[in-house]
Amino acid sequence: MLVLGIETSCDETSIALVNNNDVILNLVYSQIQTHKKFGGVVPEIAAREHLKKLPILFSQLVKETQIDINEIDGIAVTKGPGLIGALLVGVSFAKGLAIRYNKPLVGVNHIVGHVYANYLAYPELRPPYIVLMVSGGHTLILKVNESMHIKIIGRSVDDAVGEAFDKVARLLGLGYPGGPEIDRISKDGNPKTFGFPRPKMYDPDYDFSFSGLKTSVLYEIKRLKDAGIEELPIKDLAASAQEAMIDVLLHKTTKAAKDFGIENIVLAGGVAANSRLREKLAEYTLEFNFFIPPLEFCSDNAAMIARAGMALLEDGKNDGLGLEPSPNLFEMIGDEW
Amino acid sequence: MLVLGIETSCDETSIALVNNNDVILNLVYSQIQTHKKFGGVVPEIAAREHLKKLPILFSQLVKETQIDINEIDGIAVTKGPGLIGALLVGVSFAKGLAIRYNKPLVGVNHIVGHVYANYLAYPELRPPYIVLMVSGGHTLILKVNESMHIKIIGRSVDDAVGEAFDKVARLLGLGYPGGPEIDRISKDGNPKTFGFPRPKMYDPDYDFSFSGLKTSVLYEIKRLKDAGIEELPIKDLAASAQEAMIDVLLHKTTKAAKDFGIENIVLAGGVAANSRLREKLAEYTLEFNFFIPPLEFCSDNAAMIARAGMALLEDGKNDGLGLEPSPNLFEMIGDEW
Amino acid sequence: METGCESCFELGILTEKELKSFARTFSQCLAEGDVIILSGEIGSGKTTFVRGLVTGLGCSEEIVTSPTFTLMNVYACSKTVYHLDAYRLNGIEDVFYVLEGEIEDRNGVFVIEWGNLIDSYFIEDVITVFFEHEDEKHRKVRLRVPSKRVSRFRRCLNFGEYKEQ
Amino acid sequence: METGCESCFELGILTEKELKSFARTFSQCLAEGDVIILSGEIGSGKTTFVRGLVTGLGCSEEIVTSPTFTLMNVYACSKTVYHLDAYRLNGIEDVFYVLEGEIEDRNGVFVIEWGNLIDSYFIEDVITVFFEHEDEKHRKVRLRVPSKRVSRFRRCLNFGEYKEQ
Amino acid sequence: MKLFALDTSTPRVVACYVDDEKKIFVELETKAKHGIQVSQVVEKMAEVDFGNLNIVGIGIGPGGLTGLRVGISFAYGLGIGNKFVQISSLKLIALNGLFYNGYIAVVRKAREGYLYSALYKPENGKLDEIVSPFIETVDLINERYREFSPKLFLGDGAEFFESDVKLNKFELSELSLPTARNLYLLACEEIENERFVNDIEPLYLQKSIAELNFEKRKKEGSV
Amino acid sequence: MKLFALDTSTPRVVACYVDDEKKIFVELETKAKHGIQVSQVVEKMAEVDFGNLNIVGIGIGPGGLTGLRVGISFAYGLGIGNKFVQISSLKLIALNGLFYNGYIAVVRKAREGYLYSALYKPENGKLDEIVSPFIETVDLINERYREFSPKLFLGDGAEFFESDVKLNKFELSELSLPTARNLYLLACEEIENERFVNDIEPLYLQKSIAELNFEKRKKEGSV
Ligand SMILES: Nc1ncnc2c1ncn2[C@@H]1O[C@H](COP(=O)(O)OP(=O)(O)OP(=O)(O)O)[C@@H](O)[C@H]1O
Ligand SMILES: Nc1ncnc2c1ncn2[C@@H]1O[C@H](COP(=O)(O)OP(=O)(O)OP(=O)(O)O)[C@@H](O)[C@H]1O
Ligand SMILES: Nc1ncnc2c1ncn2[C@@H]1O[C@H](COP(=O)(O)OP(=O)(O)O)[C@@H](O)[C@H]1O
Ligand SMILES: Nc1ncnc2c1ncn2[C@@H]1O[C@H](COP(=O)(O)OP(=O)(O)O)[C@@H](O)[C@H]1O
Ligand SMILES: [Mg+2]
Ligand SMILES: [Mg+2]
Ligand SMILES: [Zn+2]
Ligand SMILES: [Zn+2]
Repeated sequence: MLVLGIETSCDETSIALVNNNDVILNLVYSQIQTHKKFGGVVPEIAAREHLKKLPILFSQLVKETQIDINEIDGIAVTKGPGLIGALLVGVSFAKGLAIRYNKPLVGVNHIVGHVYANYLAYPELRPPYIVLMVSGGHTLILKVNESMHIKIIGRSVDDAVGEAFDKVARLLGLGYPGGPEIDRISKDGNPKTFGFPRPKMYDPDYDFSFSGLKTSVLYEIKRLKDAGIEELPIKDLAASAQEAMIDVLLHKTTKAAKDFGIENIVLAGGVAANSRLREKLAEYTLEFNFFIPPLEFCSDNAAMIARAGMALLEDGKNDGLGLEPSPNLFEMIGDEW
Repeated sequence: MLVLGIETSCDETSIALVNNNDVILNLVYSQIQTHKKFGGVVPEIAAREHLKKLPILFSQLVKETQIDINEIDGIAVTKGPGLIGALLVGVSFAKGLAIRYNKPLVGVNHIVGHVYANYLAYPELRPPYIVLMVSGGHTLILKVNESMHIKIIGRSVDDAVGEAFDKVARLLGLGYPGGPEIDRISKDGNPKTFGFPRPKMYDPDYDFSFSGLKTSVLYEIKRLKDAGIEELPIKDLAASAQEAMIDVLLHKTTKAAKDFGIENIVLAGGVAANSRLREKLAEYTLEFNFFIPPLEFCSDNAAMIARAGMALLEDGKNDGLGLEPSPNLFEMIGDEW
Repeated sequence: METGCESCFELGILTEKELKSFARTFSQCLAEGDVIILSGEIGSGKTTFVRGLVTGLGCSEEIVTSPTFTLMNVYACSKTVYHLDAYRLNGIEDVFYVLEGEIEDRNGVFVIEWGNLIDSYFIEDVITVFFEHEDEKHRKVRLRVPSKRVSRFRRCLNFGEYKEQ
Repeated sequence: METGCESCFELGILTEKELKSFARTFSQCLAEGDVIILSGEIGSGKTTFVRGLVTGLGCSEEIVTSPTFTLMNVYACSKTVYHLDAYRLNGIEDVFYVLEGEIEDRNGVFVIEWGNLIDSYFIEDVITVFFEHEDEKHRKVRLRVPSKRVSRFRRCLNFGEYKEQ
Repeated sequence: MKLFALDTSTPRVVACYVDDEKKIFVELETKAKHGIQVSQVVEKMAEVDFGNLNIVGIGIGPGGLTGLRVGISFAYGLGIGNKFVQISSLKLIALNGLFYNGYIAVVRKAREGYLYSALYKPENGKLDEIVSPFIETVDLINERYREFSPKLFLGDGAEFFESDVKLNKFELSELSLPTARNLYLLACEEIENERFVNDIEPLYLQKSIAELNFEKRKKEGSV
Repeated sequence: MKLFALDTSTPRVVACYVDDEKKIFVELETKAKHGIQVSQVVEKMAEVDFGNLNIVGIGIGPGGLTGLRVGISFAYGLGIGNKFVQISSLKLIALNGLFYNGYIAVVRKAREGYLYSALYKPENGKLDEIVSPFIETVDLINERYREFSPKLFLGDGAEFFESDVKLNKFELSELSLPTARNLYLLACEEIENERFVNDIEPLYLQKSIAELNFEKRKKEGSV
């Protein structure tokens, strides 16, 4: 099945053409503006940017793939969660295309999209599986049963792990985004130098707490400074902080998988790119099968949306003109989709 | 099944409420204007009259029957043949009612309506049957098979029989409409006094020709006048002319029934009111079953339309908003419906 | 029937066949927009005449039926023939509406049985055919045309099996 | 943290529990439309403060999460709480759009972490809570209110387990 | 108020539905007959509860006879027993020139050189009727309106007249057709003035063309 | 020509489809969001072959930001690769006063005492743009337009201004909204002048309200 995917839920504008599990082309508009620290995060600006970029990406996709849109089997667009103004740009554009080319149109849950990013690399992947969804905005453990029914079984009660990476990086004087920075310098650091706490590590639930970690790092830095150490051991601090976060992520995730008797564990989200996380999976590969999306598909992209949409289209689903964005899709139905 | 019927195909505006084979109320707008010889025959005037009268009749029907339109099962309106402007009034009004009360709407063939007038008196009537359709505008023999498929097998090649009645009546100095006049005075006349020709009586087809009859009557009158007879034997002339017409009607109709092996013969149209015709049926009742509508339903009326529509509604038919009048319904599909 | 009519053609006493034949020839002398009044008593042959007329325009005579009840029949022949019948009309007022509602096409020929009943409507030049009963099988027929068309009709009607004045 | 602040309340060094308790009491002194800036370094307790604040308005503290990535969380408590975070904003320009696009409701209280980054936006009177790290389990907290509301806050905050200047 | 209004006096069928929750305006012009166009317009109002209207507004002409009757009969079916308001179809067209500082003459082709016409003057956003709808030839219409100036001619018959406003042909053709929004405005004006009726009186206008022609030729004949 | 045009700058979504065979005009105003209203409007155009449009016209604002983007994105989906024409949403409203003998000032509420505005003058059935769309406070708008007279104010912000024409409140509210027919007229004007574009430029208008307020308060603060 040939599917056109569109993603405009947050700050990344992306459009992709996916044929079954093969990504023909995945275009993500690169953020060029360096003077802006964070890019167009504000909803109104994000929406304006999507409206500018989406048509450009679409034209580029058509040009590079030489696709005749009449050939596609369907269109998949992110329905939510996300910023309402941003989502509307993608959904409205998708509707226009759907009407014009008379193609089925499905709205895709962004979180589910992240889960499906794995199918692009592992076509054989089948539920049930446990998902560890870790990004700037989300830290979740999901349980997905055979019929693709998704339940949130664990989440962060305060800061998301991606946020924790970013704030720790800032405390250490590193750039933004923090995750890749910490990842990079931790390679030369010693993860055991500092024993940062693993909050809620042994709680019986599957929830996380990361706000304590930033204070632990902050106070360690103070201690070192008070002790007269001028040149801080950034690498070790980074590696140790990272280790704490990775440990608790893996511990809770594998615990959930064991408790529910599920072998497959799927990673998703920007933090899934972390190399230490990927290393430490090795400790568990006897008991579990891990699935990590290719780097390109960890952060927000339209290819994962297209692949997630494909599952819906194969079931004959077609939201058509009635598709409306759900910015709170995540919360609106409680813990279930 | 409770059906509201509407008839505006020609000059009679009629509305009726029929419950299965019982006519709850049948309203036909009476022509009051005596200064007009023939009433509103011209299409434009007919249409204007229908637009004035239909709402009045409807309100009267509602008032007299105390019906709540929500109770009806469907609406039946004449679709054709007839005058396009007149038909449109009935059809448009019917559509408005159908939408407002959310009821199924069916378009009824006026000729078929005449056939169904018989069902009101003979609920047990079932096809196949031969129909003799005789009115001012029509002289037809129809064959109706088991599946209510209707074929025209005979027609008048020149004047309709109702027209012949009217013109003979005029030649005899009688009023209009001629049929009832001739019927009346013929009761005191001798049908054998004059042997008027029965044109095409023995032709192998089922067609009629009546224009010769009016000339025969005319020449007979001349002959009598030339012979010096001042007071013409109007009653005998009428009775004899009537006899000629009735004879050929019955002969051809029963011939058709015999040839097709059909026992049931149904009469329809204004001329079916003729008492001599009804008398002479007795000669054939051993071989055939005759069905004649009650006098009230021989000429155009909405009760027959409602009853004909009922058959369609029972089959789940619903033309809805797509119903458009067919002024040439009769011809458009050749000899078949 | 008036006598001493200058632009008249007396066709004389015709059988049904002759009458139809004349009608056939006559039809070919007509121009688009012509109005032909058929004037005569009941059964005097007006409808029969139209049967003959349509055969001269490429149609079959079976398509012709009496327009008494329908008011107007339209035959799509080499010219469109509008076959009207004023028998049931209430007078000029009705005529207005028949013509207005129905006649979109200014082309074609208009043949009106009992047209004499509404002759006040026709101010322009009409062609009139008069029918008189002779006996059961014969009718006396006369044709009156507008004066300026007399010579043209004379030439046109010269061929055929019928009598001329 | 500035000293010699006339309309300030020094809450002193608070444990996490005391900080939340203060926040709870503080919430009940607020009026519709109030803007509260939370100013302090990473991990200094701003989000923790909001957890306490919502409990004073009838909500449970679990509903509070960090708005760093979402930019704004809205808690439907006895007053609507708009919990913003200026950490990722690019400056005033972004603030304009956050407030414009999101804040339809002029009622409710606005609590802005890192609000000091965009303080040039707030010309009207704001309430500011300052957080300073003391040690891992303690924070130093100061409250500054608009001068005309000092006495009202003094009265409102008089009850509870926390220290006052 | 749950109002449905319709005008079928021109080739462009216009209709509106208005209640507290929604307003829907539809205009349709196709090659199909009015009966079909009315059905299509109604289908475009699928969310309307036609069973619960309290007012039905209908354009009463003058205009095409068949089209008018289709609309009026349909309106009767929808509203009989409830309140009707009547809308003058020529006034509906005149409303396109609502702010014109002068007189608006609506002229619509009837047949054979005759036109339906009426004259209006905008006053503070409303139209005053100066000359009621009538039917006449071009010359006599010009005669009748001679004293009024300046004039804007609207309607499919405007090509025979000279307006004091120069509009290009395309624009004039569009402004010579009714709009659904204006239908709504006129319906509201009727409602506001409580001009409700139970029976709808179509404005056919007295004489038929053929009759007018006949009289004209008689006059010529006797000259 | 197969034209589809849409404007979503106001609470009333208006759209039209025109080709040689048919013209369809639809206007919809409900309590639903623009995304839903656009879908509903499109559903009312079921007979349109959206796969074969050759021109897409789109209202570019100014107006409600979310609504504008819904319309523009949808237009992009329908027409990307083909020709677009852009319609000024304020001019679209001004067209309601097409025959006004004076200036038409369109004023639409933005937020917090600011309005979008533009000034037009009707000339022979077309509107000349005298002042391009901008955003300002009531006082400064009055200031800017002082030299132009007489003036008719249209738009949901007209209540803050004094027109030289007295319209009642209801009528003013209706005349302050766009119509589909007028959208068609403006689209045709663009097509006639061959002002086709490949990229649509929304007219958000430069500064956000909050920024304007901020600057205003800074000035007050420093006074
Ligand atoms: N010589 C003849 N010419 C015409 N018809 C004749 C002639 N001889 C006999 N007939 C017969 O006379 C009848 C004439 O009927 P027709 O219907 O044509 O009369 P009409 O003038 O149309 O009468 P109406 O006034 O009823 O319209 C026909 O039956 C025809 O066969
Ligand atoms: N006395 C205290 N008051 C508040 N928090 C405390 C205290 N002692 C320890 N903590 C811990 O410090 C951390 C404060 O994190 P919190 O997220 O509230 O900080 P923040 O100021 O919101 O940081 P950010 O700048 O990331 O938003 C929490 O983990 C909390 O449990
Ligand atoms: N190699 C990495 N290690 C850890 N965190 C990372 C790495 N790469 C990216 N991240 C984090 O992932 C987050 C962005 O992921 P993304 O899925 O795009 O976020 P969201 O969808 O929530 O905006 C940032 O917080 C960033 O620090
Ligand atoms: N008792 C009768 N005997 C003979 N003919 C009759 C009788 N009653 C009515 N008619 C004729 O029936 C015709 C009217 O029938 P109707 O069905 O109303 O006609 P249409 O439907 O063709 O207008 C008239 O020609 C009239 O003379
Ligand atoms: Mg005849
Ligand atoms: Mg925080
Ligand atoms: Zn994401
Ligand atoms: Zn009948």
